[in-house]
Amino acid sequence: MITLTVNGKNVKVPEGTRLLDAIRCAGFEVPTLCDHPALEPWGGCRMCLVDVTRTEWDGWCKMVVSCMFPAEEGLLVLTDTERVRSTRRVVIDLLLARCPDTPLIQQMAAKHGLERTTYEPNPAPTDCILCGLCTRVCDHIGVSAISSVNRGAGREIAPPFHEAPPDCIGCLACAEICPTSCIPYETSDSRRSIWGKEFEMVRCARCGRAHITRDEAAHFSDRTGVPSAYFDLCDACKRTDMARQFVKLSEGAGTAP
Amino acid sequence: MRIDSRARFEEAVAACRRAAEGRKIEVLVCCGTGCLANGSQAVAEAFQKEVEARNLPASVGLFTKKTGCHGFCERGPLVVIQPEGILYTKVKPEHAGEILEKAAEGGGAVSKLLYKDPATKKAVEKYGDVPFYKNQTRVAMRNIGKVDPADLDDALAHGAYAGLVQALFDLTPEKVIEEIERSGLRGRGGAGFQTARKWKAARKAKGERKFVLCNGDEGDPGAFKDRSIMEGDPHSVLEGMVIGAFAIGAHEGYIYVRDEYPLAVVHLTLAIEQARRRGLLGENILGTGFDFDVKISRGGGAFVCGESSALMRSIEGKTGEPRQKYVHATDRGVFDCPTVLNNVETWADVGAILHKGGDWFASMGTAKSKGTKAFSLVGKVKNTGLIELPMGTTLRHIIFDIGGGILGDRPFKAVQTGGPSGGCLPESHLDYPVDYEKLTEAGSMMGSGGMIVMDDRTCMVDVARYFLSFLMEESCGKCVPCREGLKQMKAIFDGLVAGRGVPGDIGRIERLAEGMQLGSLCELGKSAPNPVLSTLRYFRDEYMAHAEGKACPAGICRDLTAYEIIAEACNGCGSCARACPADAITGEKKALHVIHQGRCISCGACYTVCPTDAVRFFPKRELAAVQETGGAS
Amino acid sequence: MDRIYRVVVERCIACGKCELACAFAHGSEGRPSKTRINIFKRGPELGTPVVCFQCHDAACAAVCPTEALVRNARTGAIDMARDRCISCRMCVAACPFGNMLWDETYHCVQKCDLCGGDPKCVPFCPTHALEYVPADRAAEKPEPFAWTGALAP
Amino acid sequence: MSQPSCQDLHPVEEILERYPREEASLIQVLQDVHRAYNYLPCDVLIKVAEVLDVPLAKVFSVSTFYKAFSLKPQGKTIIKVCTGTACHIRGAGQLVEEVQRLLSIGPDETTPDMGFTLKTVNCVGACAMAPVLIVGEKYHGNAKPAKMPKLLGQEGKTHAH
Repeated sequence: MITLTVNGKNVKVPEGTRLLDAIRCAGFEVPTLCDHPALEPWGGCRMCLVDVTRTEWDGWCKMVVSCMFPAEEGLLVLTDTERVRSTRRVVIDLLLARCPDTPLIQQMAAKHGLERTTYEPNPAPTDCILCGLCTRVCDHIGVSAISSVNRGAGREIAPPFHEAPPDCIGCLACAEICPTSCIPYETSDSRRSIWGKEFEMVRCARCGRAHITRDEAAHFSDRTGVPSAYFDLCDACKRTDMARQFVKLSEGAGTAP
Repeated sequence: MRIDSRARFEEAVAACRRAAEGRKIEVLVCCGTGCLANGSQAVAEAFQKEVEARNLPASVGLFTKKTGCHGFCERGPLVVIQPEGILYTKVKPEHAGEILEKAAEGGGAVSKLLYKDPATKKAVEKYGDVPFYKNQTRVAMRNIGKVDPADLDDALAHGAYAGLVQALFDLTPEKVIEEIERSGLRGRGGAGFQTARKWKAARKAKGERKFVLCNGDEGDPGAFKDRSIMEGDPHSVLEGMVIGAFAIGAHEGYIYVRDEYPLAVVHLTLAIEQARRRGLLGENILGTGFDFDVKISRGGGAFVCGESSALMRSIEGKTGEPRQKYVHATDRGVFDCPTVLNNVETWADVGAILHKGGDWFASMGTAKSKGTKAFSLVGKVKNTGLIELPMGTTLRHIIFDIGGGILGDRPFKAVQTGGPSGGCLPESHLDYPVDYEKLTEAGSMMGSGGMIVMDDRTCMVDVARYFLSFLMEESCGKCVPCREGLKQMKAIFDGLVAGRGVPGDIGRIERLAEGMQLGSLCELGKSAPNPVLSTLRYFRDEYMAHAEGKACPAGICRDLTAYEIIAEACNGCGSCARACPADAITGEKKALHVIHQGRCISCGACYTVCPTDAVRFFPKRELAAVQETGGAS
Repeated sequence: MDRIYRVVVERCIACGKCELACAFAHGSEGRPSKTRINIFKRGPELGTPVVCFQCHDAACAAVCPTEALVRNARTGAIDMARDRCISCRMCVAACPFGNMLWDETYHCVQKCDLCGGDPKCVPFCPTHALEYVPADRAAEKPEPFAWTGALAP
Repeated sequence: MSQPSCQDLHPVEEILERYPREEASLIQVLQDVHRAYNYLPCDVLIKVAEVLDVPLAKVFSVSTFYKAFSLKPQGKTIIKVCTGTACHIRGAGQLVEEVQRLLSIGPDETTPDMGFTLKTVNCVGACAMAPVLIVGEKYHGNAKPAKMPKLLGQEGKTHAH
């Protein structure tokens, strides 16, 4: 365990803890937009900036992104200095200019004292903040159907050639993880589509409800060894089935494990 | 033949020296990119043909050789006759015969092709007497222009790999690092990090695989010293890398070369093959049992790949997105292995340091910046080209003594150093000694050694805006402050140059700049505001003129500038009308010419060509007043 | 793991109290539809409670790409680290018993977590059809339940 | 929108033979592909992704990130105007305008007859002779707008209006 000080408060965390988690552990808030506990830290949104210093540094502070900086023994962390606040304000102001109509950004901007952006608002407003969560989650699942394309001001998230992505398995994780819900998709008991791709569905052998895409089933049984037969029935039918099994069992033995 | 021991190496060098001595008269034709563009390929061929046609006996020993960049690109194609050291400038193929005659006679020069000193108007015969060369001290560029980059034997005859032999046979890896430490060598790519410290860390780092990388992604516009080194003396880079690999215990290396430098790739590839064949690279180098091999990785055209973590991702075949560096590359770099990354010039220095000793290198330069540094001196200066000088030389000496002053003897305004991460220094800083600390202190930086000289016809707001557009295109777009910040900063500047500026703009620029400096992920974003802040620091008036006065004092921003012809000064020569791309100037021969404001696009072509300085520019907002008083039609 | 959760099917009278208790325990709204335990009726006053088995070799944990489903060594439950869940729903499809439940309102997966070691459905079951017994007693055959007319605590 | 594609996969297969089948080869392969096809055709990229075992999305990402790559077919002759700092202050902007005027195409555009593509590049390292223009493989230093029609050759003139 290592001990560090966050805004004057001591906190003990295991070695290898990220500064962000240590700060939260100490009970302080740090805004983030591109962080997700299940994914590798990325350091793109720059909202989690904090100042760090040490007693021997003589008042000199270093600004770091807490999502990637490791918690270190004896570190003094300041999450609310004037320059941290003003830098975060510039960042959220810039995002608000990019996404003037996005509720999440509006709320975060309001928390930093900004009603509207001080910059030139995007003439073609978008909800995408380019946090990279969608592409990272897609990589994490082992699919990599979408990616960032172009660079600089022209950067965007897109499938290859801006066409229906051949590798997409339709798991919707990208849409679910998107903090501004800006990836459109459709899913129902009969069909699913995302990124302009229409998926072939696995229909429940009992009720006929489409509950998973064919690609999803194949991808996950390939990667994890879960038998593909598990995907034959939908979850509701499997539950009903199990209830029936119970009855049979109870007639015989009496208990279920 | 493979060289597998120290004795064999000495033998090989001696043989190469003897061969070189047999070449009694050498015609060195510069075939760097600059001279090639001026037609030096044809010149080299013409010399070759002439030599063959003469069918001279071997005892005359007349040879021609294609070399790398001599540096004085302005005057290319360049030809040097050795051993006399006669420098011919602007040579054409038809001059070959004449020059050879003189050379074979063994005395004298073809005077019409000699360099004329613009100051004294006198022809200068010897290479070493030309002011551009006289004041240089070459270490990294020691063999450029002397050796044929496609010939390892020639390089060996000129001392290549001597430092490597000393390192491998006389020293331990620790001693090599000590020698580098003693030299005080700091990274020549921009930031100036202590080379020895990097090596030490990488030597200490645990890992089966370690890498040494060479950063040849010289992206700073206006800098081309790395290109010249890779093209003109690739073996100096390889030698440095093998020494570095030996010091840290690496067996694999990459040279990352910009896509825009095709000739560098050709010469490096050739050099690697030759070095491998001779046992200077690859397995069991010089019979010592040490293995090290190098691959070339061609960049895809992205400035951000000059940033170390982006460069490493690019070598891995990924997009050049930088990674936050809280773990040093010396612990986890390319392919997650301990990695030392140094700039081309740094590697080229290493061999010389090992050969001549760290103390020798440290005897040059300033207290904290040791040795020499290569610069590309370009822009509105008379002698443009490549130079190498001891650290601590003043800007004035560089620009006025070596560079010969400003083109057309116009007033000096600023010099831009450090590329898009650097800044512009004004006249008051001309006596500043150039080293890492001084440049940073002045709000600029060393960068990769580009020095772009600007005269009074350069608008500093336009220069800052140029760098913003450059960076906006080159930002990888990963982090918000850099991607969105540059876009917004550029929008403010677009307003300034279009006359839409407001007094509050300067404050907004400063606030945004601070946010970008503190908030950006990598050095590209952190340093992106430097050109803006340094111009703002030294040329605030010009910003005020744009923001409040809606005027461009240098007459460069078209939306703010109008032109007219001063009646008394016009001699009716018609140059302006011919130069005008918009056909906006009319006038009879020998009579006053007139600019039709409705058609004028304010390009300034007329201003530039007018031999009598009869064209003047003024703020466009005064146009109505001028027209009322009948000053222009 | 000290205790084991078990279901004595023949004791279930399909009263639905477990569903309510579960729904209340996992959110203030207490809507029965949000329960993680389900009763399937198989006759008048006869039901089959269906709930996660916390399988030994769990398919849900195997397919989870983010290790959001991890065995809790203390309770024996496979716990869901909500913040690590990326809502890919693979566990829903993979569970051979249909016990991973997709919550359409909150767009997340729900599963029985044994209420962190104190399953709330157990005390509310009037007929002791749901038991949380010490591990060493888990193999014992339960006594047939004698209805006394009094409600369990 | 369907991307232009190309039928002949022989050149790319040959290129792929020369490199280890790993992600690190991607950029090097794409460089060679670009040289062989003059752009990166869609189906060639699919082939590259398959052989190197790199997800197609990553290949696309890399293809769009680096400026050396174009996903659109390019003209027979590529005109690159250097817009490095030295060239900028010595009038590269006017050069670009003049080429635009002569060929009626903007940067990164190609003439309808596929004769020319205009590109701006960030410093080719020939700053000493700024401004610099590269027509095909040939460098032209101290380029002036007035010299443009001659530099672009006869073909250039036929495009002039």
